[in-house]
Amino acid sequence: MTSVEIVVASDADLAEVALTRAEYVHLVDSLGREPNRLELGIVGALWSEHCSYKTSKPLLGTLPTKGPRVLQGPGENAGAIDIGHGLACVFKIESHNHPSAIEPYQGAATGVGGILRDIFTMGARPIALLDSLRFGPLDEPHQRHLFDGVVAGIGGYGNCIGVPTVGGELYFDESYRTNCLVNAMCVGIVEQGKLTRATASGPGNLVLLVGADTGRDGIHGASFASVVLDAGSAARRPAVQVGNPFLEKCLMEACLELAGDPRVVAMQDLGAAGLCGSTAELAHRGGCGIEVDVARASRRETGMTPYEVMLSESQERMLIVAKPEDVRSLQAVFERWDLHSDVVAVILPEQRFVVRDGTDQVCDLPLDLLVDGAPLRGAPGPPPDRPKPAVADAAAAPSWTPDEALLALLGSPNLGSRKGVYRRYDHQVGDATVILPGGDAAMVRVDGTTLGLALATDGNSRYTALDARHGAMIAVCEAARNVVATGAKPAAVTNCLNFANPEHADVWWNLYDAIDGISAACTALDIPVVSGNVSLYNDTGGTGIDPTVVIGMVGVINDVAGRCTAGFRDEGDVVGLVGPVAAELDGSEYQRIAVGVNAGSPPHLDIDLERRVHAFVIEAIEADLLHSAHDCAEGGLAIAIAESCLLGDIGASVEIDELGDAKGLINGAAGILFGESQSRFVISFAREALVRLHELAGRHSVPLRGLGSVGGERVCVTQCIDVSLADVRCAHEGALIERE
Amino acid sequence: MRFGIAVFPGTWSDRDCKHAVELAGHEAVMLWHKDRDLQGSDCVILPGGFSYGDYLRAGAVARFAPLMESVIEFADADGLVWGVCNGFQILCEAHLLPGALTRNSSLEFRCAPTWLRVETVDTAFTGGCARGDVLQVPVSHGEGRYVADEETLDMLEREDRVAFRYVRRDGSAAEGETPNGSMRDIAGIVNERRNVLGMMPHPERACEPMLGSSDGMRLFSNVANSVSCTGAMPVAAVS
Amino acid sequence: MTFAVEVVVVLKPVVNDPQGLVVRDGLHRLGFPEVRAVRVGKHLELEIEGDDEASVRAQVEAMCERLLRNTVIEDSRIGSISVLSGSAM
Amino acid sequence: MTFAVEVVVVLKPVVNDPQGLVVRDGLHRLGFPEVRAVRVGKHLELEIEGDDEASVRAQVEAMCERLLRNTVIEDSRIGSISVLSGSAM
Ligand SMILES: Nc1ncnc2c1ncn2[C@@H]1O[C@H](COP(=O)(O)OP(=O)(O)O)[C@@H](O)[C@H]1O
Ligand SMILES: [Mg+2]
Repeated sequence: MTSVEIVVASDADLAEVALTRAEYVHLVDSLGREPNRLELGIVGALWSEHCSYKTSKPLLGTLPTKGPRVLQGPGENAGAIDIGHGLACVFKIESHNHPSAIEPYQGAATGVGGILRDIFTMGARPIALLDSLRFGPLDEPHQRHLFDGVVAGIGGYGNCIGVPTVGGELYFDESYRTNCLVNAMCVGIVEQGKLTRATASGPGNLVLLVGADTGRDGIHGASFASVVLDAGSAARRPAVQVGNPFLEKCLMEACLELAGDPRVVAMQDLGAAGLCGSTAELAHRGGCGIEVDVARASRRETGMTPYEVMLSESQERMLIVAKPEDVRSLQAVFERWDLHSDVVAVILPEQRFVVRDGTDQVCDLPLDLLVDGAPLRGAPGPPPDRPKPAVADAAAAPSWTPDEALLALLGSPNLGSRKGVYRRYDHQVGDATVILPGGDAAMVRVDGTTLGLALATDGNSRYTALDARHGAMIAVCEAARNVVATGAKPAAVTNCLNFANPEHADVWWNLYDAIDGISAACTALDIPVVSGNVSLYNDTGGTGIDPTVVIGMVGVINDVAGRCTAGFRDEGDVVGLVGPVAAELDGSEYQRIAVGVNAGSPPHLDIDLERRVHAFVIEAIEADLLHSAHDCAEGGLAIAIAESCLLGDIGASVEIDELGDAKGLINGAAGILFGESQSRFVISFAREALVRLHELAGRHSVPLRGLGSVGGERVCVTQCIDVSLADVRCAHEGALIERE
Repeated sequence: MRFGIAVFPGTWSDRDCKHAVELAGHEAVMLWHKDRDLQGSDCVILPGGFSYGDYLRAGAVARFAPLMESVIEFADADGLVWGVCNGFQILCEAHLLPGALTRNSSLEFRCAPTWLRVETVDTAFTGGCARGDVLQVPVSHGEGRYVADEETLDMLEREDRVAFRYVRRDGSAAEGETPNGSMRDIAGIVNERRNVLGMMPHPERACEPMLGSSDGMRLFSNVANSVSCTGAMPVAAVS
Repeated sequence: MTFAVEVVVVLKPVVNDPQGLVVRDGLHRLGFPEVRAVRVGKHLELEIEGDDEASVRAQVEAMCERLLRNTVIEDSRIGSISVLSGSAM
Repeated sequence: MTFAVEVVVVLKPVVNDPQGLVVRDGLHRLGFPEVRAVRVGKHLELEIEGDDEASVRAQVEAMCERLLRNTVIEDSRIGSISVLSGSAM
């Protein structure tokens, strides 16, 4: 059938395409013959963890994905929910960890480019980006280099294309020293009738490849993201892609012009595994086949082989399926944007994946085997015994005064101000950002309606490191709390699971537990999961990252005018605490900074209380009873109060009964001030609202107490803390600044 | 009145400008870079963005678009041309305004609120303001450091052509503490005939209290008032 | 014939160059104190069809004036011009 | 002695250069259809103290590896090295 040499694959051949011998044997058995080199490369790419989800797919099935708002769950380029007014909100989060470790600027930039394409492929106009970042300790020059490069790359792409980056998160931890994490989330809006799917149909229909010319970029990128980084990673560096946000902007506008156009049968972006991944998935979803002619794809370089054209991960490319008679008029739309397009493929009736190079047929594989045939991987072993990490020795803590502890925490890289990051991102383009970065969730209003979307990402890996299931539950709750603090109701979740090498039983079982935790929390809070991404093999030289669950959440508020922000507002307002007071220091930032460990059990979570607390806060904001609401997260109660002071540029003075007459950080005082107990909000409100709020709290069975009042220019906790707002600000804003 | 809003590939403030114009109660028409027709615009806005990716230099390629030929003719015939951010860069590249915009001295992109002091009221854009008024308007750019030789800077001051300067929030002189390191804290200038304004900050992002400031709306109103006072504007070039 | 032409675009001496300062400081920090000054410009490599070197040079000079440099703040100069093997595609 | 050293930093040949594409298309639009390709790199001018050309060259080569080029996607080469009149400040 083919003019291409068939070889029995050697171990080196298999290593190059990241297939195991067993997978190869399965391939040969299913095919009834040996594959040729091109076929082997294509199967390697599509059977890579990155494309096939061979490890995670069996686990992800347990996530709750249905709900009255869900228009599109996992499986398409992005998830979509109904937000009313005939509109859909389309969103997804994605990782670009491996490329960013090699070339931070371009890795992060092309990560943003990729997630944007996932959104506009569905016909939705991207209206917001968020970035969730993890690096090793910031005082190490290499980590600073990665951090600077990644932030510049995210800004470089998002700023240029004109989509605001409105939020995200940033953590520094030892566990990311050799594997940084770069997750990007994009949110878009489309009229429901224009929601476009990536499902090819109609044998004889043609496939247009639009956008950038194909070059030797990122060959084996998908396989690259599916193996452990090692010394040889440097040798795979041609994998680095350079993004062109300007081209993507043109591509985006042209594709959006075509959203809902009956001439477009399907649209699919090119991502991992390039032309072969996109064409195969497109055809597979539609239950048909496809024949690609690589000779028709415009090249940026000369002398490219079919193998290179099929596996190239050149950015800013898109596939459009159309009837033959519509192709010319569609090409005219792209030409208006100076975009080149080529007809590169035709849809086949039977489920085959055929590649030709002009007249030579160079690949013929059963499509089902290619897309769905990767042998799934189960647990590599039984759950290992995981002894609970010892509880930290509090005596090892420095003899800080509470004032010193407050400033040390606020000035630490994990709790300090993120202004140095988000001011490098255009967070206002679109005239829609009604809650700016710096507080809890950001909020963008939806053009032509009174609707607002609250957007947040969250995921504390200190908790998942101690207990993956419990930590994942907290990640969901914390993202939801950020959304709820604005007055929006959590609507749906996207998630990014960043783990080490799943061939190790402890990693695999952590993944299992984390997914179970997301399911449990999402089910309890009634928030469906509509999209997500899994990044495994975040592991270098035997050192893997802590399990890291990043939850991206979208919440909806019907009228942006009723939104709430996190900063204290009016002198004389009551400062209140919703939720419990307990002294839980395990897994906290205080424990990290003061004791230098991560040990014990993460804070207790009562998911039912969590649900009631959300309902209470949302109702209180709806009833216009609150002047501010801020979720109480890393750094605990004292930090949350200080943050609300900073955001409102006004002081506060509170009293916490449990502190008794403690004068230092002894006898549980540290835990009360800085412990990270869950299900809590710091709120402020006018005195007149007190009675109604207590009544409301009673109705929801939610603990609520007054702590003190807003006012002055100091942050005071009776007998314990008394610092000027100026000192607090100075510590907070200096946290990310490089110290020579 | 009718604002024409230029759209280059890579422009992204076009939609925000349209929003602001319509909020101000005026008509917005989009002007495609490949066209020459200004569609009867009373004022042409060159909005923010990264026209042609801002590769090589911001605005360098856009200045040669067919639309720009008409814009230059329109400006020569005393038509109002308002360049914001990337539009300012294009106007400098096209030599409709003196000087150049270079990389921010921090070498970082900056998106942040700024405060602008109105330095001249002798333009259609600032006519309704008082000299010394302070407007809160955000910036968002990586190449906004205004640079010109000393002679040009002196001339701009002598001829009262500095439209806005960055100042501190309380209105006091920024003394170099600007988002980009502009010479003499310059945020915006006008041409000799005072009908072409270039400014780095984004007034179209400051037209509603919900977005943090409505000071930008004053500039849109000023333009509209000046057009309704002077009556008919020159006929837009059509080819 | 196809020529390869190098063009260098640099800021005029009076225009200050923050990027150059950052590079210099970075070099100092890395242990190269002997660096006294750095200026950062652009280097363009053009592949261009033409009959002979003189006409190619004239063309590229025109390109510099029209697009490649900002005449207000930048100077440019043409570096090497060489013949690339092979003729036009 | 003070030397002036020119360093050219360019993208490796296989790396995509969106900037070059836009400049090429811009030149085409301006009426220079004879331009077949453009690649844009950096041109650095260093002023550096040193004893002789060989040691200066070695120093600058080390600077290229450590800072001046992004070793993942860029190549660099040293251009002219000349002695500047006058000695160290
Ligand atoms: N990497 C980032 N990019 C953009 N915004 C960020 C980033 N990290 C944090 N932010 C913003 O800073 C604010 C505070 O972040 P964070 O401390 O992570 O909040 P929280 O702990 O309440 O979730 C939020 O508005 C967040 O969106
Ligand atoms: Mg928060």
